[in-house]
Amino acid sequence: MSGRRRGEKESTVRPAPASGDGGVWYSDDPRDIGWVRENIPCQSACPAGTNIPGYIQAIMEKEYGRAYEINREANVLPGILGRICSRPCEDVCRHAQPGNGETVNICHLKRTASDLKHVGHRITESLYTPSGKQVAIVGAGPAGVAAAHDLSLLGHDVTIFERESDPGGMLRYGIPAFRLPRDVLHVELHNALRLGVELRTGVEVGSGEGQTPLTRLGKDFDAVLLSTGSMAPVTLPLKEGVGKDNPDSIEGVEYGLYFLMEMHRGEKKTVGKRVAVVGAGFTALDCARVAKRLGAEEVTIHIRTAEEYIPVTKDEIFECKREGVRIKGLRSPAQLSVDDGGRLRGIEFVQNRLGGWRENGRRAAIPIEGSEFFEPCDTLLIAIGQRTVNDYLDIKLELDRWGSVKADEGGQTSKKGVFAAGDYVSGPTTIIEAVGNGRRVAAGIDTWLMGRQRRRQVVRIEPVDGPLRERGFDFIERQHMPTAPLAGRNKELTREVETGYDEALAATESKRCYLCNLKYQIDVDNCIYCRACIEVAPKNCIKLVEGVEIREDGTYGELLETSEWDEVGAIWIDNNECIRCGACFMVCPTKCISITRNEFVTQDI
Amino acid sequence: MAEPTHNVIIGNGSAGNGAAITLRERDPDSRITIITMGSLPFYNRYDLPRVFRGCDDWREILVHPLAYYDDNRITLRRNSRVTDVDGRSRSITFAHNEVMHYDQLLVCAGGRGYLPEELSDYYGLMHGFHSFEAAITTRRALPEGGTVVMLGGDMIGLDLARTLIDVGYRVALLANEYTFWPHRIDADERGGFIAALEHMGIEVVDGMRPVAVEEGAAGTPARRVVFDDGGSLDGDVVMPFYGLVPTAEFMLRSGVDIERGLLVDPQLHTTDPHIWAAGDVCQIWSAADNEYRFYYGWTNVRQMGEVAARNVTGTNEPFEGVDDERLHIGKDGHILSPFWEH
Amino acid sequence: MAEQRESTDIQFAVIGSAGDGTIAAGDILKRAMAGLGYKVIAFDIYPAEIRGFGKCISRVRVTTEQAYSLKRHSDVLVSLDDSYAIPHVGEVCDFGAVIYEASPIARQPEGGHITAHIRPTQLPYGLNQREISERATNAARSRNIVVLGYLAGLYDIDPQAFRDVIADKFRSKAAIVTTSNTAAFDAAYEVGKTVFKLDQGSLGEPVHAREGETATMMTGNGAIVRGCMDAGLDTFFGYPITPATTILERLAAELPKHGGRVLQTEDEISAISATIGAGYTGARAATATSGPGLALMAEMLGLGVMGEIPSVVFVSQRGGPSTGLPTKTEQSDLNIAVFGGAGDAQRIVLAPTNVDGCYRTAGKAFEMAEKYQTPVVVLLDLYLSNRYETVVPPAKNPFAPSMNKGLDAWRGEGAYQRYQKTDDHVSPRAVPGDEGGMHTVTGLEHSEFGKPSDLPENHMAMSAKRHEKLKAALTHPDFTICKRFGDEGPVDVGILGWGSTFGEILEAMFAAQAAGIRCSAMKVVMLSPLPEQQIVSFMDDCGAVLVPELNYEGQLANLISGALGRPVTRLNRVTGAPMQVEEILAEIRRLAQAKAA
Amino acid sequence: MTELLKPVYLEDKLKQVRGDGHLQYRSRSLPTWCPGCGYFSVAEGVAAALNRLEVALKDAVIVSGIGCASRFPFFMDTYGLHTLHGRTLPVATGVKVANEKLTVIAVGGDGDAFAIGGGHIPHAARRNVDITYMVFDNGVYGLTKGQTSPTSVQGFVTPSTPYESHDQPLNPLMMLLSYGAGWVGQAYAGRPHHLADMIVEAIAHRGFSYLHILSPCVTFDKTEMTYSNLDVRVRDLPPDHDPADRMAAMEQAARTAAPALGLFFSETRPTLGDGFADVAARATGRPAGKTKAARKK
Repeated sequence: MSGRRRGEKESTVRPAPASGDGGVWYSDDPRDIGWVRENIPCQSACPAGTNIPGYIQAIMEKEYGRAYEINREANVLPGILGRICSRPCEDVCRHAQPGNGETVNICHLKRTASDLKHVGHRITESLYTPSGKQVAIVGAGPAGVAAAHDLSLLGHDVTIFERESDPGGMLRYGIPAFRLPRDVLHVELHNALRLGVELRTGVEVGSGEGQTPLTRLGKDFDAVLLSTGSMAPVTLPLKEGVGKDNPDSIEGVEYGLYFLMEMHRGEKKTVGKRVAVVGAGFTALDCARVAKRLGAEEVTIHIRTAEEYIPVTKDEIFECKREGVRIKGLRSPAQLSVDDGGRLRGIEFVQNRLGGWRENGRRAAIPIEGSEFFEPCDTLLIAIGQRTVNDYLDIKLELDRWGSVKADEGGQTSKKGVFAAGDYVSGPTTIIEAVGNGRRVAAGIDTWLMGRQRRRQVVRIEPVDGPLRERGFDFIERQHMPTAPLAGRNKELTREVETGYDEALAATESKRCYLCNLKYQIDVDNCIYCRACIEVAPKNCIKLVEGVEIREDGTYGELLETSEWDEVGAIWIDNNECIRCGACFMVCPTKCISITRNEFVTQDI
Repeated sequence: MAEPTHNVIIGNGSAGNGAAITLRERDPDSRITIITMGSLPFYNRYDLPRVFRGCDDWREILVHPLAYYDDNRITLRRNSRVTDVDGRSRSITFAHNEVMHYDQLLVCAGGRGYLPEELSDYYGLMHGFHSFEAAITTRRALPEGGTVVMLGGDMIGLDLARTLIDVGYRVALLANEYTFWPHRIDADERGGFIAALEHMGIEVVDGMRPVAVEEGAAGTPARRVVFDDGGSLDGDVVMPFYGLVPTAEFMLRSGVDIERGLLVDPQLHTTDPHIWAAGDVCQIWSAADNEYRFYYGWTNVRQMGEVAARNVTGTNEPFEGVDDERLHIGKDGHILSPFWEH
Repeated sequence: MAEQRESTDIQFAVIGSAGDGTIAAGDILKRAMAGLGYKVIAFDIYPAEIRGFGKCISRVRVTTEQAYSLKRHSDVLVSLDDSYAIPHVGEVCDFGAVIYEASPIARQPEGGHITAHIRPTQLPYGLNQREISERATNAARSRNIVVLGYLAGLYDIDPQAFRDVIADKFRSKAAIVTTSNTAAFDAAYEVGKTVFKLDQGSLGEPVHAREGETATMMTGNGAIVRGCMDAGLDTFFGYPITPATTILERLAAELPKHGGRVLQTEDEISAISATIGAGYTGARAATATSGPGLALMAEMLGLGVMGEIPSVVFVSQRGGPSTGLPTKTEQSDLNIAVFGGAGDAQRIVLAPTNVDGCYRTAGKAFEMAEKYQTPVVVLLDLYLSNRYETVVPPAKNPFAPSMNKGLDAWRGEGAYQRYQKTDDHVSPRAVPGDEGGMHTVTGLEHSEFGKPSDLPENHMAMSAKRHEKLKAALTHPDFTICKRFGDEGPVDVGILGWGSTFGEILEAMFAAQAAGIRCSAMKVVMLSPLPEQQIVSFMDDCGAVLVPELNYEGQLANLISGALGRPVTRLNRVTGAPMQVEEILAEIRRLAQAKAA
Repeated sequence: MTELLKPVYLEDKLKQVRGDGHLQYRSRSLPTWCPGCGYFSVAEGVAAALNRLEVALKDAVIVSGIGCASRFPFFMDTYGLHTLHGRTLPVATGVKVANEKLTVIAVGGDGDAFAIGGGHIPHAARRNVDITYMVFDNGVYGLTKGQTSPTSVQGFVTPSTPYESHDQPLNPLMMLLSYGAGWVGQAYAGRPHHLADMIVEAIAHRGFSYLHILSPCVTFDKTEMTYSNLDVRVRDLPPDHDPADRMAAMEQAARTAAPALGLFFSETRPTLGDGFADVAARATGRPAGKTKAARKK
């Protein structure tokens, strides 16, 4: 029924501007937008909406520079994210679906685009005319930097206030160099900020001595963006005993976040022989691996639930274990025990059992009464999470119940003209989410400053002459990221562990991508229902259908299959199953199969 | 709804088969299906050392005659790897793309040999002992009187070592914290047991950390194990024995709780009302120790299978593991382990 | 585990849908095995659809000693399509292997995959047929070749034998076809070689043919063609019809090489007409068809009888009546072959029982047609036409180049009489081009001169002539019109059989003898005229006489009891499949016990 | 290659296809022709045509002989008659004579029609029996696995002509034109829309109509009558072609190198049914008009 309503919606499909852009169409029909969302799972899963098939195809064609630019459109820090991204895309990659093998190494390919682009590569930016508007950004972390970049493109004058001596936030002060080399970090931050963004480092925003009050920024600038992240550690909840309220007061106990930040500010850090890390995120793993490199003999990560449920990539856990770090599950620290000198001598844990699922997709852990047990250690690094700090605010902003600032999807806080983005709003998430959010908020600020939305997302539909893959590609094994030899790894603090793909590896891996942005479609008008396509299909990807479900939002749902000839309304290529091998295309007697490339693009309105 | 209930057992070991026959006795009308990745009917893993005594034909180590399955109306699904279990729809998906419905599911998938991550690159250069096929392949790779380099040396490995030495092979053991697994050995008694191993004729190398396995150079044995101090040890085959880790990957999307193994209550019930687990795949809540723990050894495993089966068919009895962890040295100087009694 | 078997008797069954290349796989397998020197009996079953749908089975029995039929149980089942193979899993013997697609494309409900049906006593071998093919060739088409490579590896069979056959099979196609299929074969061969073998690996050494002989493998139809060639066939007219089509095809390829002529006519009526016409000119002429075609030809055959014109009609029987079961075997055209047509139109009817017999019978058919101036019908059936056997062709051509009683044999005064009365009732036959032998042949009853005549005594005499002359065929030189096997002298049970079924009859008889039953079997090759004395004396020796036939009416049984007034026990099957040795054996047992009691 | 005109939306198409009612003419079971076979195109065309002409299922009879094409009736939900090799037309004639109200469609392959059945065609044509005869011409014998057929090109290599066929192919269109067929047209399976239109006209024509359909055999002909060859060879009849001009039709039909698609010739004259009516009239002495067979629609 909703289908009938959809019937007339073709009006929303507009031909390309008469720029001889032959056969290309731009559409905002919910069915096309829905198609791209569902059929390019990686792109939909990417908080920044990176056009993944686009850049992987470019790599396949050895156009590394173009691949890098495609990345940059969505995410200004490809070289960085290509190393330390949490890779939500790879979890949903169609190549990883049952029977299809392993996920494409999307992240490593992103890095490849950055690594292999020509030395003389020049980034392209499309600049809007100056708007005369001024924007202040507090915090030069990923969210702030991404927003600064977009806002400056949009023609606004941007000034970033950063309290540290260098920009980057967690990127620079949280992530160790063996995961993120500093030269890469420097180049990409610089590229992002060089379009006239004024960066004022060493400036603390706040009401205190020698600090710049927020209210002043409010006066001096047309808009203020708060992207100060979640830069305080969550305190360790102990049941009782020494250091119940301030565990880090005990010698041998530190918060992982501070541990890493101090190290990256250049302070000399040391650890004991036996190091215990409490926590389950990237920070915890980083602490453990740093500790190993600082000479610890025995490093154990203690987690409340189990390995299966912690939010880090399997590769990361694997490398961590290879370096000798142990992971022990179902335990929470109950209290610390110190020797006569007041030095940490060990931890009393309580045994947990798994509880239900929490809304953030993690598992709850429920301590078991009387199941305490003791484990000795010399150093404890606490990395159970981070929280946002608001004490620098000298204006009244509405907060949510976690103490984070409330903001609408455009980033606008309760005070007009004051925006917030990144972890500062959402609480600690991932770098890619911060970047994605930073860009969305930048768009929000632009709309607010200019009084109207200047850009929108539509689907670009472009005919493709023929299949771009062959069936043989689907049997290529996942190309694993080469790593520095295990021996000696733990002796160097800054040597990058992952050494990167060379051209050959990149070429091989890029072939594995199904190029899900290609849409294979049978023109029912010319189909004679001969099923030649089904005969050659490599999977159960071409179906006899009698109907299709239309969802509330106007997108397609399930295909209703049938095997009864007099019910068959169409022979249809199920793009969710399709691996874009093109076999059907080659055999169709009436040439009724078309291939189009469907991609999101932003159009000026 | 005249359909008989379908009891499905994943795993063709002691636990699974113990469960199967118990189910048959207690529920004569039910459908019983045993699913296994292997291509052979149920045989006793503890008989595998016989392969090195020249046993060549799998028919010789079968626990039951082949007619057993028809006689007891047990369907055996061989070469069938489960890729997914969906607790909500109560269905099992096989690697070969078949979907099977179950009413009650017993997961007895057991465990596979653990290989420390730092050695994972060298998996291809090591030999296995986890199945009849693997044992035969290993034996074929082993020349007359050849040398086996054993890494770790859990009780399964040491059991094999006894046979190997008995039939004239050499065994070099790289002892470490996994030696004697699953027995927990206190530092003070360890020395004695190591000595006992040497008394058995095993050449023990203690405290060396292997970092690599390589193909032997021409004229030398087929394999070389390299230590972190640069030293090395040659052998014809290298066999890792670092204890077992549960085979539970296929349950990750089933909705049941997993730590290392499937977490079950003392009644061997998982967190899904229709799924039980038994054997090396499950971590049982022990009120005594206030933790989830594993119980190893043939007697325990078989027991678990039967208890689980009884609970599937209505009773609600807890599993009481025979928990004799003691490893001792007999008067003849040989090691005695409850783990070896079968 | 890989110790050699001293003697081999292994039967492969390749089962799949018609589109899977099932038959092709079986063909390559049997040709490779025969090439290695094994004895092979093979038979394919396929549906009427061209491809894409319908069940195909190719069974190949490979032995070192001579075998006479296929076995009921296969030792190896290869599934190219589980939905068709599953019903046949039970056909695999204990410790027999079942080889199947390990990762099918389509989701299946429980029981949809063959692993659900393999019994604990059978050995499962999962194989990624499709993936191996696609890896090696970028397409799934070579799955059938993949299973062959796997078999070769698994049973340690010389891969070169397969590669040769593959190359030969795709000779006419583009080179890439051969190379990609070979690639698929080699890839799968490696897999088969390295896979863990659950049972002894290899086959026994083949027993090679004796000195000076070369064993080759051919089908019944192939042997017919070989016989035609050696008998010096001049012309062949045919119209495609299953299962006789391959005779047309093979002759079309072979005959022109030796100056003969083959024409595909517009229908069977035209085919037999042209054959008769050519026969009239003195040429050795033949056509081939199946039951429906024979029905169309009946009238023209009448002209052949009436005009006493030599012609040979090969009839490969299939399930009937009407279009019937075009791709299933049956022996139900005996009646029409012997009696079909208008009037008293007796002709010679021969039915070989195995592939070697097809060869001899084909050649002899031309001798007889010529010598007795009559149409000769050679009865085959789909099972015999299509089944492969290894045969050893004779060193020298056993057939007489001509047995024509020509014009030079004409004795007498006055004008030449085409139908002159003679002692052997065969009249000297002039053919166009013979000086002074001019005459007219007509379908009307005619006088010795060949002139139309409806005088009562003439019709009496001519009818007698046309029947009497055929009796001599019963003693035709160097031809076995019937033969007794098994125990000599009095026996408890005797089996009378004809055509392809006689293979199963022999195996059943051997089994019965092994079980201590005194029995013997007689094959009847000449069905018209019927070798009555031999049959009678055989029956005199038998406590009970069993006649197994693949027809419903018991057409041979009727023929015999009708002609001899002797009772026989019938065993009739019309399943479309060959008779099973076990069925015959059971009947023999029953009769033997009945006699004992 | 693929010129995208505008996005196609599945449910719009399904609505259209399932709405127009032609699916009812299909059988429930899937056709067993080889995937890719041109006959699928004919099946769709016939279903569409009967639907457009609003012929009730019960009033349509499809008669066929032996061969792949002759499996056609099994894949339609109308009445069907699967007869003997080459004997299609006599049976179809009998059906029509017995019941003038039926829409009778005779179908067959080129072998069934012009080899074994060739003798029947002239008589069906000259009698002008009011049936439609569609020959699916793939120039090869499919069911018996690839032998040469009367319309096979000269030099065609098949199992029965391993050294190339010597016979030259006959020209069905010229035959039918010379036999006096009242309606002669040609279509191509690779042009499904045009094919359907032609079938509509052929059935609508009053009298014997002959539609020749070029339909590739994807299994046994990989070199001659393939889609790729025909795609370039076929042409439309010239716009100025006059279907009333039999000789012009002959000329067009003679140009076999570039087969023309469309209506070659059409004339209306008394049918066999009219003849029977006339005989009845003479026999009964009543004026013919009264008893003339009911015309279509």
